[in-house]
Amino acid sequence: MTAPSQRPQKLVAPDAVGGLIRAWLDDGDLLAIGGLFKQGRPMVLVREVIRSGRNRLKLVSSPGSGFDADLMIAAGCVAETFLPAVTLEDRMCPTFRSAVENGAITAHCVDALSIVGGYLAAANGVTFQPVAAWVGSDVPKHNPLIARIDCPFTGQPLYATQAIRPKLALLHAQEGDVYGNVRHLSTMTYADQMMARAAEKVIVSVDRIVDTETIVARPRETTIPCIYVDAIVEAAYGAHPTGSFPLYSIDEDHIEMYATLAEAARKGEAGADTALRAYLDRHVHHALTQQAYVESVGGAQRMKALEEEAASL
Amino acid sequence: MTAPSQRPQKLVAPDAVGGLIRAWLDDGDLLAIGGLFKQGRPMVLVREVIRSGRNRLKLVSSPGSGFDADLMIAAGCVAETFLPAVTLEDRMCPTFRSAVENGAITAHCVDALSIVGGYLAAANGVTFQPVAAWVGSDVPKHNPLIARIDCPFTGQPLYATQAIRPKLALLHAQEGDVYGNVRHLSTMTYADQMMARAAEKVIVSVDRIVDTETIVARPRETTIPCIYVDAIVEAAYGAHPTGSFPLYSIDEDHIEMYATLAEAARKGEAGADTALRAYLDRHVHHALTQQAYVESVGGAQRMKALEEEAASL
Amino acid sequence: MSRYPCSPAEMQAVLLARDLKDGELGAAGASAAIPMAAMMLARLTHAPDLQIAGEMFVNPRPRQLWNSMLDDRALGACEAAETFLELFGHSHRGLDFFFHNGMQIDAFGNINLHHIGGTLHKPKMRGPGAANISYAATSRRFYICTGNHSQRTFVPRADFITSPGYLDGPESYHAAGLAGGPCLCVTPLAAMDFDPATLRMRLKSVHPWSSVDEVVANTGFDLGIGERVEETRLPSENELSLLRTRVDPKGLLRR
Amino acid sequence: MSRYPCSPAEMQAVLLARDLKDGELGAAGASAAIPMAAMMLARLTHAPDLQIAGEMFVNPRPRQLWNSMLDDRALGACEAAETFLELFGHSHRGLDFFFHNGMQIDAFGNINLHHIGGTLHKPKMRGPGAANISYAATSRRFYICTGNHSQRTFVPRADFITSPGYLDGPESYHAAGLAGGPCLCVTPLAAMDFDPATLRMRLKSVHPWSSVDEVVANTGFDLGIGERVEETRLPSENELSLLRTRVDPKGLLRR
Repeated sequence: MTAPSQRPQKLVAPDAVGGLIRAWLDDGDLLAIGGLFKQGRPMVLVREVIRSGRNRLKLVSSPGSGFDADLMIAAGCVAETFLPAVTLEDRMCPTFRSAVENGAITAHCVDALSIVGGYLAAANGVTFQPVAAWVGSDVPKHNPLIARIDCPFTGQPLYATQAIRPKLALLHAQEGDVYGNVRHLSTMTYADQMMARAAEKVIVSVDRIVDTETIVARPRETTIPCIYVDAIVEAAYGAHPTGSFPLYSIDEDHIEMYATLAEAARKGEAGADTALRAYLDRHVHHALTQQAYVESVGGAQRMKALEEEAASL
Repeated sequence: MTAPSQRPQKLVAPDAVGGLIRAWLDDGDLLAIGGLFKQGRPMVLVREVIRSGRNRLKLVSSPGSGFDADLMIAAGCVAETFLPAVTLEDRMCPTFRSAVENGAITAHCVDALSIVGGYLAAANGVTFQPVAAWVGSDVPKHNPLIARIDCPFTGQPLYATQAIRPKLALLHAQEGDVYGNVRHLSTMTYADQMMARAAEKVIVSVDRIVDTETIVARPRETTIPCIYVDAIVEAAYGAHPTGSFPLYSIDEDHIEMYATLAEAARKGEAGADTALRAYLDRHVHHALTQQAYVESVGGAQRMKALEEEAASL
Repeated sequence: MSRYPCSPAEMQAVLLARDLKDGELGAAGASAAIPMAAMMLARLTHAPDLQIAGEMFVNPRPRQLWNSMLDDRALGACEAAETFLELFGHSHRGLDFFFHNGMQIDAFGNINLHHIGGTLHKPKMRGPGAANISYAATSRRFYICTGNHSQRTFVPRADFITSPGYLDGPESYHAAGLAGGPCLCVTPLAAMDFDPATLRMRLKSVHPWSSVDEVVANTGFDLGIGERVEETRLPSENELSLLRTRVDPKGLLRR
Repeated sequence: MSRYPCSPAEMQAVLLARDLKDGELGAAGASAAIPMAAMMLARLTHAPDLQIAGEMFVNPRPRQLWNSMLDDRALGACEAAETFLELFGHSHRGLDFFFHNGMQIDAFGNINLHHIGGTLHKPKMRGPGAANISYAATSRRFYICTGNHSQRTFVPRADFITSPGYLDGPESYHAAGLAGGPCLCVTPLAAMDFDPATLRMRLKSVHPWSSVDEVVANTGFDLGIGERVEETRLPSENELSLLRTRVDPKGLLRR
């Protein structure tokens, strides 16, 4: 008598992601990118954003960004950033730097507490989050997200940081199921959970889809429950060249190669602009599938080396 | 050349807990109790509070309380409660009810958002948390923890709930190590993590101490890191008669037995007061060790039945 | 009642299940065996995509019913565990539906769980209070489900409004800025809904084992009863079979 | 420098390690190989109860050093993982110690990571910004650790104060309501501390491979140098052995 379950899946085919991005993100919208520095970045989705042709985007992330922001700026998608730190850690982000210096983008002066507080407020369903910090720094003098407020109990003046509700959040994790339950296997989970709760729409790339029964077996390990996820896509090595621990490590060589190209372009070296365009063509515009992308960055052999590095930690 | 690690342990002997409670909690202080309704209650620590002779305490918990609060009220320790719901779920809490009705205690009118928001503010290191709810209810009209505030961005009026910083939080989990790293194995973790971050001092009872290497093997599963814990004590069945899933289930029979005694006392039935005192003597005042307590409530056989019930779920 | 195929509690669960829609997101509170049964039954029948979340766990799979709801025992396995931190957010954003019970339920669907008689701090009878009062105001709608249909429970006006229904009617409801509200009240005797114009509770259908007279005699306010009152449609074979084999194999709702 | 037993970076790590106290709670930021080495070395020597926490992980056990610090690779195993939610709390309550680096470091220990020259939105050079600026003001003290000792880095006054040191001296520091502040600055050439009266940076000791003249020539402000300047005490055999076998087996600090 029981009808077979017809619960709809949130798993989407890789070639459907571009359409979802165009449907859920307009030019000029606020886009949130998961991960932190060189880990857990949904690079497969970031490349889709670039190919989607969306531009004048406002970018927000966890407090630490780098490669993904620099690439999107190089591709001309970005008008404003709300990123506390933009760095490749070993070196600065060349395109971010030149884009700010030549006025091509506006890099708003924000810090971790205003960004995390903004997600927290949005996730909590309120319009602001109190912050009692920032004494002495010049950052709050320029931060467009904050206001002064008095504590109604102590009378103490403090700051309020406004709710951040991205139009779309792109996240990456190691595992998820077809209904959109997501599980990070990495030790760090960054601000991904808060961003999922704060954003209007959420797309998650996972290195592998797992059976729902393995999710149900360990419910406390589900980092992002399905109710916050609008689409999930399977993309092996979807975070490359950033790391997806414990599955594969950061491809420092690739990031360094990119940074060297971008730094040469920043300095206006002869042919550098063309080389940076060629990078974007090869690894973004012409690498239309994740498989093609992986081939373009060294293929199975390179991925194996990154897996081995991650396993050895 | 390396000196052996001399990292001090936070594991304390069971007979040292009473002294810590007297050192960290004064008469009239705000005491926080972990768990929710009939699960995860640090009953072994609650009995120590009763034996410590502390009184006029103010009680706070997660939004759902019951047996532990009723027992502490019956023992005469409590002057005020900040507990959104006080119930045994199947029936009301008899002593709580009579103590409010006869004016022996003040039961403040609070709800989940003011309590959870208060912990969140304290854990966040700010003095208040915004709340945009409660329209139409009489609860906020009487809630002593809240104030009106205007959003500095939207101008919208909303509430602020003040930071709750308990003097001492008592929590229970299934596992922990000697340094105070705590791991819940239960699916629900209640408000325990927020309470640990909000309170000035934290004592945790765990059903078993595990090796630190097993903690390090799964760091994302550490629910309360050692930096928030001041003392940890090993007490098998330390949550009884509340449940400590997945290890042992709720002892509904014991709670029902207590509630029947307390209900008779509430109604002023002949001899009921004496019977309730006898319960307290037998299971609290005279059960000076956890082993003695377990014997007093049915011993190994009863515990085994509760373990089997939990395992069958 | 043995001539009827189901118990009153089973009838309540089936009535609630029928009203839940596929794709919705909702939760019950504590002490909510009937609402849990309703949600599970809806998933097994017309609403496979019903999402049960908002109270610290996502899509539980209980293997049997319990009187409690918010514990590991009553959840069984689930797809994700959240904490009170996330409940804070759900409480603000609301759900599609939620369930309430009350010591007092009044003509406008206001719920009282705090005190009967006296004042809050000098009550004649003190109730348990409510863990989370926000869903009443922030969810799209809520159900009222009680095991007591008596004049003691169904009163003209609640002594204290723990969770708001329609307050004192349309004017006060709109003035307060409320949205949503109670949509259906199921008891062991009958089902009531709310008049869209007056926002007052009204009799919708009477269970086969009861009568309009019995309902009227046990309700402390006028239920706006018209000429003809429907009889509640009993559970179908499929509904009852799924309820008893898959949702409530231990028969908690038949006790 | 081959006549010296250690590299400048190793010297910096050892100097910082010696200053950390047992039982303290602290963290480094991103790109913090030297601070990570200092904390690990302190735990292996005089501070077994040093707690490394505040940046989303508790007591990491890296198996080697990396230039980054805030990733699973650089953490190794750890006792607990937190998230940015908890970092929000740590940032307000502060730690015992934290570490900063800067594009510009000025005479009062102010740190600039935003821009050099021009204005914030029309900069001559835009820096990376800072993920978390709060620890500077809320932690009990902070260390400054940089691999560049040059007049470009050590400037009289930072063009932009990302993380505050002592601002423009005692008056402005106290007026701002600051507490804590920079306590020690270690570079490849020297160690500097701060004069308690003027709150200005001053030379404390010069590494054996450098000289007062070299330090002065590479610092853009007066270091209040007295008649005699101490030579930095080189790492002990035990310090160096632990650093190289247990903390930095791959020799990142010797590159």
